[in-house]
Amino acid sequence: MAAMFSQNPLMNGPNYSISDAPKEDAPEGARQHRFDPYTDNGGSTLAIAGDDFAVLAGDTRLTSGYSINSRHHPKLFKIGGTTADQKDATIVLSVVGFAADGEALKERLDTICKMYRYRHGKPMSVKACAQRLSTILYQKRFFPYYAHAILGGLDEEGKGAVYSYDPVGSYEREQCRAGGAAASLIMPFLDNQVNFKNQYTPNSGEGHALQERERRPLTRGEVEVLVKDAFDGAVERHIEVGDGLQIMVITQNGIEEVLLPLKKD
Amino acid sequence: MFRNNYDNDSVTFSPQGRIFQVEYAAEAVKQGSVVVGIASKTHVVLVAIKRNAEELSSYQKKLFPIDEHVGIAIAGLTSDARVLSNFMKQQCLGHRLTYGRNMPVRTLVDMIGSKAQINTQHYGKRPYGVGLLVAGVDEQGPHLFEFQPSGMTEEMVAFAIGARSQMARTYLEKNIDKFAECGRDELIRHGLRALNESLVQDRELTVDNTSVGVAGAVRASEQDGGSIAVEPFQVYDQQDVAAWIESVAEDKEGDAGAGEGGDAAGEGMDVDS
Amino acid sequence: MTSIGTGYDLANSIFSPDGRNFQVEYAVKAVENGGTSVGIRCKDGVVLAVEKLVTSKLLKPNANKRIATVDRHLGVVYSGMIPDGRHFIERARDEARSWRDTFKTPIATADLASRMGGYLQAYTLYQSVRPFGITAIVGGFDSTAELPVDGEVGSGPSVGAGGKVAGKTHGGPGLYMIEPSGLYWGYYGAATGKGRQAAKAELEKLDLGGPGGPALTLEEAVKEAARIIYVAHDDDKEFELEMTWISGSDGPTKGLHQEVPKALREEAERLAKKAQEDKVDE
Amino acid sequence: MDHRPQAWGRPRDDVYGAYDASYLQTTGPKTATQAPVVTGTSVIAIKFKDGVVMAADNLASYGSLARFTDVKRLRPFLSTSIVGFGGDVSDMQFLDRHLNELAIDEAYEHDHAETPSPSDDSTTTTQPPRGQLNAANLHKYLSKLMYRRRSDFDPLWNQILVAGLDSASKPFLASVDLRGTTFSSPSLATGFGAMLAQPIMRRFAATEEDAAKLTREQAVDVVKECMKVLFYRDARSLDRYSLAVVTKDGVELREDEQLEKQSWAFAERIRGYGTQTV
Amino acid sequence: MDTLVARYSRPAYHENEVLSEQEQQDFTDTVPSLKFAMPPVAHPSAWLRAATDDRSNPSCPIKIAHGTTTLAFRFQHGIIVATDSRATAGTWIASQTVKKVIEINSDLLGTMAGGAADCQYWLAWLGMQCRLHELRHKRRISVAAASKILANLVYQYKGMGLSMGTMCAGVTKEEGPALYYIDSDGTRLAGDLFCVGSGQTFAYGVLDAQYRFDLSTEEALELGSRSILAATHRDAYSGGSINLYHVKESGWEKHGFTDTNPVFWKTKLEKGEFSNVTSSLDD
Repeated sequence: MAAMFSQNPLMNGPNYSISDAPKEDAPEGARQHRFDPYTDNGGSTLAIAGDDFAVLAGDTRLTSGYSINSRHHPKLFKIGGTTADQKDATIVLSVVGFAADGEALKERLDTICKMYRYRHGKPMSVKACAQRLSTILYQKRFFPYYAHAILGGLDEEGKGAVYSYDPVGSYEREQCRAGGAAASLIMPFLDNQVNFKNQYTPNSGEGHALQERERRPLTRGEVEVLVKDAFDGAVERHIEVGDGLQIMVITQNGIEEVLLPLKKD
Repeated sequence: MFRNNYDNDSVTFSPQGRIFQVEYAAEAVKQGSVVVGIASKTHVVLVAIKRNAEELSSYQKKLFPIDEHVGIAIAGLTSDARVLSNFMKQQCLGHRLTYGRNMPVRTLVDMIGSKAQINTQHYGKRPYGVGLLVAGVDEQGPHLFEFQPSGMTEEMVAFAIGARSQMARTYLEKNIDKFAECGRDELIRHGLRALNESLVQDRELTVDNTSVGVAGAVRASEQDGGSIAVEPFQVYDQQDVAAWIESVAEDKEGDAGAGEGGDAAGEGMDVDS
Repeated sequence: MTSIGTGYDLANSIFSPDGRNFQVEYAVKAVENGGTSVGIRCKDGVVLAVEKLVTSKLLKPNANKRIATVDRHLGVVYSGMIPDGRHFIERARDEARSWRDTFKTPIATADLASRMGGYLQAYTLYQSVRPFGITAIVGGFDSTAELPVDGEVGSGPSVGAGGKVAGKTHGGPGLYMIEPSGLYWGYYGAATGKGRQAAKAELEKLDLGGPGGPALTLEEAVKEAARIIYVAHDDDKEFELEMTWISGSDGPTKGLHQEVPKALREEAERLAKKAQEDKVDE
Repeated sequence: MDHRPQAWGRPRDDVYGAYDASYLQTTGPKTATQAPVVTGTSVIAIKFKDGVVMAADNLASYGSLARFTDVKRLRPFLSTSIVGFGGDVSDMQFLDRHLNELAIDEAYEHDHAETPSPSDDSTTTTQPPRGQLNAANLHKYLSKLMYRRRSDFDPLWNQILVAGLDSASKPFLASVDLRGTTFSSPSLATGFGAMLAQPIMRRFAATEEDAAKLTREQAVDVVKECMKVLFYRDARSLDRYSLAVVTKDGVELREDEQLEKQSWAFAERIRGYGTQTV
Repeated sequence: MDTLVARYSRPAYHENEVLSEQEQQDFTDTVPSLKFAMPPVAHPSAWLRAATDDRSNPSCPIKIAHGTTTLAFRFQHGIIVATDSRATAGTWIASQTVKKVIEINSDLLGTMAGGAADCQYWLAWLGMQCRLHELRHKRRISVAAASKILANLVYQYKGMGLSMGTMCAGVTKEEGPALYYIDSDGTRLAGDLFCVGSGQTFAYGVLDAQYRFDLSTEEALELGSRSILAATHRDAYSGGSINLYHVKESGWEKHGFTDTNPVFWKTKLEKGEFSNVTSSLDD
């Protein structure tokens, strides 16, 4: 960009011993802005879609650097209810990364869902909401939200749906997804436990003939145990995860919320 | 014939200091079907008669929820009401985003008042051709406001606007002392009775042509801080209003014996109250 | 009204051959149809009062206030078209805020009157707008104490540059009335609206503009204001009396524009009614 | 100076550095604080059963210079809340003026407060009228403001604590920083306080339940103790401080408190700095 | 008059000054706008790069998902489009199940390489433009026109930090099988075959060796799949599953989203390829 402004046609004449092409940028590199608008507030989230339910979970620790700022900061938000207490909401958004961006993202999505409800007289489907969240993120393509978002709900057929996003809005519907600081700890565990990756049916053959374990949808009970285990594991090995575990289960009957303790060290 | 020179726009005073365009806009409100609003100490209700253009057409909505704590009833040009309603919705959402609370009802009403006033003072604009009853609850409790095309907004105990609304107002004036202590259902029934007064001879309240909207405010005891728990504004139509219509029809039958139960009777008994 | 119909009165900002702007005069007519407003500047503050005509029994009693606060220390009351009055107040509040933004200090009563006078006058200059259908009375109490600048952190130096000057007095009560033309004057006692003639006659009897300043105290002024509104009132219609006052920081309102306490207002109304009756008896 | 014919008389890159067109830009954002200058140190606060106690010392530092010693960093808002500012003092003043205007605007919404009759005089400020912006509302507003400013790359260089009651009349305490990050906890501290005072306060109020058992006196004692610890160890602190208690009856603010019963005995035991005599 | 009146005066409803323009728009917009929030700095693209370029600075705060091996080629019966399915953010495999073939509409396909969000967003936008074209002109848009719309769009954003290398594939009566390559520099090329992404060289190796225009449909599908397999084998940033499509004049057909692992072993064991890898599990 800078080169575009500084190009001087006069200077593209015959060459001299001193290098005469204008340098790309100021000597010290890009102009220094002393203010960094981002920070990482740590924490981790995860979501698993079941046959007729979706579970989202997140720890409640909020850190900055090595300080724990709060032990009670939620990362899960109900979206699109008619009232401020979100009593009739059917969609849950989890955000992890820079908490203020996450909060701003949540409020925008919620506002848009509320306007949709006001205009159309019905709540937004999770599919439409997922697409809209993608465009919200993409509108900040050049000044991104520093947030890893996961959206959960039930689709038109009543099946659990989990959508995961990158910071600028690329998204995918998935069976399960972990986000945030401990994503790399939790995700392999989920691959194995939810998608049965690298699990084989015993005695189904030898060597390359070994059969993969057949995939089946997990029950709600199984999923809830998995979630707790996943976080207990993450808390054990990641400093930015801990204190409390917030779980939201979305079913046909609405959203149930549970708070469980995690280790506080 | 006498030609009024002072009524072409809203920026010309007549020699008497009147602005005819604004007064004409107020006439548009009287073209709309009647709506009634009443506030008690705990609730505020809006009831309305819906009209259909023809037998086979749908009924024009009269009540609109704005935010969880506010709803409006309209009489006059529906498209003008739409503009105001969208505006109010946006303000409420913006206020909630900024402060995390319900917008105080008077603040909201003052905003549309100011918006309407601008239209009465600038050339090339016209006054809104719609009147509103704004029902809402906030930390002070339930409120009912009337909004006029002139930008005039006043808080009322009870009020009615629209066609033949004078009759409804007469009913309300007669019963004004009863409203404060009324419960939710009693208040709705008063609204429906007032509405009934304004109906043309051979018309009556039916589940098709009647809308009811309610918001409530329950105040916690002083020990618990005395804060308000809001019962969100909700609009009831069709079978949901049957029981109320019926109970009003009954007491009419009681004193006149002429009231017909209407086809609503016998159905929709499972109305929550 | 001899010139009605000659065509010079059909648009704003048009002079008639004899140099009149009829639209402004008609706006004054709108004011003259409104309930009476009164303002009294007294020794230790300002009292504002208005007669609110009750147009419907369905109006919520005492809920629709007409006298509004601007910043913290100014009050505005007006007669005429109420929505225009709301517009006036909003603008006045914006002016007060912009004053604070610029000078980091509250706007003085005289300055607000000047700003608003200019604003109303602008609405007489163009055909695209109409004049305000109100006459407003602005009352305020400019602090007599040396105020810290807004947002000041420490206590600042006690002497020298930025320090205090001993014995210098400033501020005090102020009362201004602004007309649809944008014209404004300072007043000892001001009245407008339907009953302005009777009200003015009563105001002139009070000791407001004596050489030693007004002798009336705030509480007396409250009672006088109530009485004047009752005197100016047309008997047959119902009305509500609304009254506010502003004292200095050592007075009852501590420099704020506030409503007159209910007990005092009721007492004032009782006396006003009694005075009415006494007069009838005479 | 450049001597080549096509650029004669112009500044040379190898002398003046590369040409940087960005200095010419006039459309760039207006930025006030890109680094804090005069700063205030920790603000600490703890909830108790009926409200919140907050404290901050009265010092504004200019680097290592103790520049202003009578700066009040706790600011009451509408007699419903108290706002404590850490960080840049000029931005604090801006916010203070802004909140003053917000308070005036908010008073318009609840116009027509009656003058209280002189009989019911109270020593504390009067009870805030119903429906005014409470601490939770104010915190929301400030967090939006701070986030907006960070998004404009024009941050207000403060960390702010807001204390008061929420809409359910429960004690409320939350923080917002220069990036708009918000969080809330039974006890909060900014700056050094997060390291030095927070562990002490968490001993008394680790959870909401613990905080709900604290009495006002206990909470004030804890805060005073923390202020003492901060003065011992924070080189940019002062022994004069402001202490505020906010309850449903309003805000009580004392701006000229003095640390009492200091004991510097521990200093004897510090080893490892300067000349060792033992 | 208006300017005079507007001095100081904010209408009462502009009180929400703490909300950004975009947030305010959320209240009024019925469809999302194409306005993008920009960082208010002198060099937005340089700033964006500093914040998101995980190659130059592996510890940059925001890591954007990137896609990797994609290919498409023309042959007598239409066009084969094949991709892998891995998305990486730095060295972290963000997903193994990314759908890098984007169904613009029932006739047109696009592929995703570079920034996943850029491709997803702009190809969806392209789908909207194609539909509008159809409504205005009452016939299908040509692949040439569609690809040109996209190329023009990304050219407008050139230098701002978009990252996408995409192919647009479709078969129309007028053009026959038509394939275009478009990237975020604004390049738009028509061609018989393209491979795009970090694994492109490996895919080209296989594709160039065996490509003929008169391939049968089976052979073509197999070649597409085999080329992707080669890339997933040698390029660490490619992997997951093979996503295979065949585009015909009547529209596109899906030919599976197949895990590479079994395909690899099948290719090795049955065809004897990949002899560099031992098949014995014991040694």
